[in-house]
Amino acid sequence: MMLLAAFDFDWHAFFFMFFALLTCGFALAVLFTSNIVRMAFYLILSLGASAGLFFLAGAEFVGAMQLMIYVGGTLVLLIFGVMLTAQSRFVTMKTSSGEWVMALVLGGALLFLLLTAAFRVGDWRTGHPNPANVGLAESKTTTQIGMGFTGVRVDKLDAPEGSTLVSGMSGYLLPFVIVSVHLLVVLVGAAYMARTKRRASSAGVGA
Amino acid sequence: MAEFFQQIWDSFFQTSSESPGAIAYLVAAVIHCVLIIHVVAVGALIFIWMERKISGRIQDRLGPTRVGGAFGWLQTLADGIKLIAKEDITPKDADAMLFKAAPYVGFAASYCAYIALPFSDGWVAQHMNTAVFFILAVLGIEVFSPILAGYASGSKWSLFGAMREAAQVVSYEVPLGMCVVVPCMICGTLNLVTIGNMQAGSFTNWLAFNDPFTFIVACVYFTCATASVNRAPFDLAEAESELVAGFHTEYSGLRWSFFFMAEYGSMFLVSGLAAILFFGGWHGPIPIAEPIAGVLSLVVEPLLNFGRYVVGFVVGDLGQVTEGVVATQIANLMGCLNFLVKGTIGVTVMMWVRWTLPRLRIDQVMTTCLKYCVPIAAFGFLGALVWQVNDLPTSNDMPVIGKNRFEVRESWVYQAEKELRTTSGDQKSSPDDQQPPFDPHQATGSTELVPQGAFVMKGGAR
Amino acid sequence: MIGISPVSVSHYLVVGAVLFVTGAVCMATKRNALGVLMGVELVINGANLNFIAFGSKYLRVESLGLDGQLIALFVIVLAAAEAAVALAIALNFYNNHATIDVDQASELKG
Amino acid sequence: MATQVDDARIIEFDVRTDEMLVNMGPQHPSTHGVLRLVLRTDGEIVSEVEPHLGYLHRCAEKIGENLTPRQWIPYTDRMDYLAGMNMNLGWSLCVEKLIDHQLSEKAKHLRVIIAEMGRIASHLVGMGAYGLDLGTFSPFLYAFREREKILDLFEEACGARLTYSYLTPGGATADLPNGWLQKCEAFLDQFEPIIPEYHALLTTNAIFVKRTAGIGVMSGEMAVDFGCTGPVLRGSGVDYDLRRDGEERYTEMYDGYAFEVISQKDGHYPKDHDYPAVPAEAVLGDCWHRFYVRMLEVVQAIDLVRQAIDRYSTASGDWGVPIKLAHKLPKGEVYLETESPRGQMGFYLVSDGNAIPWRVRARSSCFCNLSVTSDLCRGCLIADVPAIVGSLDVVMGEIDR
Repeated sequence: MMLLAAFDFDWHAFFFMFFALLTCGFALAVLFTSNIVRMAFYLILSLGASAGLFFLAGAEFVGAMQLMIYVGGTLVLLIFGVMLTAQSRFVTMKTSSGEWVMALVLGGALLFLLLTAAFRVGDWRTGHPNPANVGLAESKTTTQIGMGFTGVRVDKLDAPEGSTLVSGMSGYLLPFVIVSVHLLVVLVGAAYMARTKRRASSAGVGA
Repeated sequence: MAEFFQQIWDSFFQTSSESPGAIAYLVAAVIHCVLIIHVVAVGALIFIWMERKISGRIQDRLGPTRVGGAFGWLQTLADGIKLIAKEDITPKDADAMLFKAAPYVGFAASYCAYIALPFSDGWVAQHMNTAVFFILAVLGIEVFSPILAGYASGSKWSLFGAMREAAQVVSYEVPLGMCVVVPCMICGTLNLVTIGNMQAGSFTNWLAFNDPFTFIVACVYFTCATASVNRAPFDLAEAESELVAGFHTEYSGLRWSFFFMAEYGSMFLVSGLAAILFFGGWHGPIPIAEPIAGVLSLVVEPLLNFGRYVVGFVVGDLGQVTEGVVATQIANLMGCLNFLVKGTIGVTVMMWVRWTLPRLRIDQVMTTCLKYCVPIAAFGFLGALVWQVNDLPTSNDMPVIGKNRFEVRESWVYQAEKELRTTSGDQKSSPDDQQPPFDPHQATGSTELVPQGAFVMKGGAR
Repeated sequence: MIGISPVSVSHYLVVGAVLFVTGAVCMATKRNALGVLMGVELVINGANLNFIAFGSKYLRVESLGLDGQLIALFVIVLAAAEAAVALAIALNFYNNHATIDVDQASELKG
Repeated sequence: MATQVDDARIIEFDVRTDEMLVNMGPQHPSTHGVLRLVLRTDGEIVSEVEPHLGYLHRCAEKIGENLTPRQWIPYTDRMDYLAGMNMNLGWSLCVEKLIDHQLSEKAKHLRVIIAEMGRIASHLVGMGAYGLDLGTFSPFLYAFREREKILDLFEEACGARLTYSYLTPGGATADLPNGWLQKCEAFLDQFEPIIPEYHALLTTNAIFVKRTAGIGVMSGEMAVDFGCTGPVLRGSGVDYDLRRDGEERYTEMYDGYAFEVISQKDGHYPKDHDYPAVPAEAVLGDCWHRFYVRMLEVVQAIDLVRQAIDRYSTASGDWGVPIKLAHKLPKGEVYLETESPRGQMGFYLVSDGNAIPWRVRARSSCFCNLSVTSDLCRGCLIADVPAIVGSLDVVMGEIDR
């Protein structure tokens, strides 16, 4: 019994620490690396670890989405960009130390502000008294997300009528449609923009 | 599974706590990890041997015959020992850190995806609601391994391989996703265990035979899966006649073999996914597993009870095995074999294709994806959708599929009406009021489908 | 371990803040246009983490609910769109200037 | 931006990319032997291909000026090592022309049998290796399985499997052993039904057609201009085969044999057998046609061997006793070309009246065939380079000598 009690620590906290350290550590690695390909690699690891945090917070669908769209899609695009624009292999661009000092001072100030804000509200600080008691059904959010995107908030059914279920404003159907069209337009536009035109005479550097 | 080990722990040390303790979680997690890594590593061992034998037979020769007996069973093991003993070379021009890390990225991704892959009813490391999505997402990460390897190698051929791989895999994710959506749509869930269980019964219940469109989609899925795991005729990233060896040109020894473990791991993964999504998962073509398991349990259950009785003398009374658990587990074991056989058949087909067809060119690979696979997958998706919406007859006799779809649709209508009434201020009752409110938590239909006897990870680590 | 048990929203906010600030500093210091883009991704991800934290049922009894996850999904999709556009700009810039050093993009300077 | 499109100085292009120089070979799994191709690529598109030769140069011709013609026979084996018999034949005929040696009927038919069997063996390698170039491994082994049987026959006849030195000036080193003809016929009977398998795996395979049809198109004029010969020339629709159009001393071997030169005439290939149809995508002179001509020549060679076996068994005379090792050569110079599997293989010999030639030169067919690489590969994709070079079916031993 004593043995068990000694081992009975909070796995949630343990894995939170694990993923949080990975996320922050690799984010800092992105900042302090000058080699662009390594930066991309660290960014992959950082975003992948933050997907772990999403899973931990019960957002399975968003976590998988993060892995699929962000890590598997956006970052591959980014690495494509790196490969296409690398003039010499393993590009390195140095930043002057003055800029570093400025940026770090401002960043430190911003971080201080945000950290202060993070612990300001008591309700945020206390956490869930017993996360293990949150029902399994509560974590099944995929259907709810899908319904939410089609304009039906199945998670708010038991809310008092009139409080949230205002017609046409409770779901996310319109934003979903807008964002879909937006994505399409952006992709077409980006493809057009990257496929540029240039003066035939200037074979070398820029028009 | 954690609860199960907690039971064992409790029974041995006479402890009891509300939720499973840390040790139980740890033991369960370690066992899961070990089991899965055996599927990947031992699976690669067997598949590489199989590939040699199959390619040998296809090419009118014998394949390995010496190491470990007449069939060369241990050939891969011997190769593995050779690879371990080989010098691990890092080229001078390589980015050493990325070069060394790249093989592990691919292997980790391939291994990670197995977490959500059920091997039988409930036999899954982590019972996820978004299992299909998770597997696709993690498979998508695997592409970084060749990209990083190709870029970090400092070789032009490697870079070519990396670019080809990136372009190909990212493109093929689109039709692959479209194909995977179809079974999810029919079953109304992303949960692989549920999807598998919705195909119980005879092979006519398999989703590939649900309607003509799902069959088309199953074929497109297999094509795209072959492409996304880089197997011939889509193995451009390692095309030996063009790019020397593609992204792994500069690798040797153990690191090189990690690429291959990842490749064979993903091959089985996509084949297994195909088996679950389209070909009945762990259900055999004829529903004989449960009767057989019932008969077998008549023998096994008394033996187990006797064992518990004997052990009970030492650690205190353990009681009897819960009624029906043994039969369920034996049926699951047979289902697991079923699943492994189906996955292996998929892998074998990939090998057969590899040793028969020439390789496509990069532009033809892209054409196949964008001009053929995507439209056909979209057509199949729309067709299956129309089929479902119009309730056209399917070969599937499981009532739950129709019921599930009905529930989701009805809830939509119900909700819309409710909102309309709220807006118009008409609070009076309508005939629909007799309908019970829709319970969103039942919508995925998964809870009632997991057999009650299964103690493996039903809701696990939360 | 003991110090952060149970895990609360604040802890997630700390991770989010670190990501945000790292991203912001990254945007300020990197001269490579794609480095700047990576900074933007970090910033967006930091913000996303906050949405998830506020929406999680495991971190607060009275959570934001599903809206957190829904908005996080929109953010991910918009970040993908943003990355596509930014990459197109970077490529266009590279096409015209044969470099992706953002300090060279000073033609409009007065 | 839209307003500027009409401006002639504005060109449209994709993302700015840099050109890359890559070495395909001499250590590369796709190049045949030690051919080194320097590719200038822009992404996947090849803008320039430059073949570099000489990695297998062994001074064979200079050695020939220090040996008697019969002593030099083993060196001809090592030129086109995939068709050693045909090399032996070319040199033997050349020497016989100088000393004006006449062969018996039997010896001529023996040479036809051996040369055409050599052609089959060589085309089998060409076919199998071409599959390998396109990324399919199994046809290669199927081809080698059959080639092994031919090599067994050759081994029985001369004791060697690769470097035969069998045909020599004067005839052959020995007559065919007893029962050889029956074995050869048995092989042909077994081999002929297998050819549709090759057609199924390669010639008519959809992916194969996609990879080869319309790739590396070479017009007949271009082929003639570059001096291409053999299947490469006939694949471009030029009706030219030395077995019919060559020198009297060579064509008399084939007198009375029924065979038609394999090349597309008026849009059709000779109709003496059932051949798979030409796919719609294929353009005359592309990789597919070059491959197809080789496949048809295998069938043609089977026919010729069958006819030769009939004639050989009834012919009069001996198999042709070799000339003396140090046969004194008359003063003069000769040049003679034969149709080797890869094209016109010519030997040039100048004698100052000694037993040892004063000058020996060889005219390589593959050298001329390879010279079109640079032109055919311009603007193609990287994957097309092995496809085009493979369709030329070069043997570096013959090019570098």
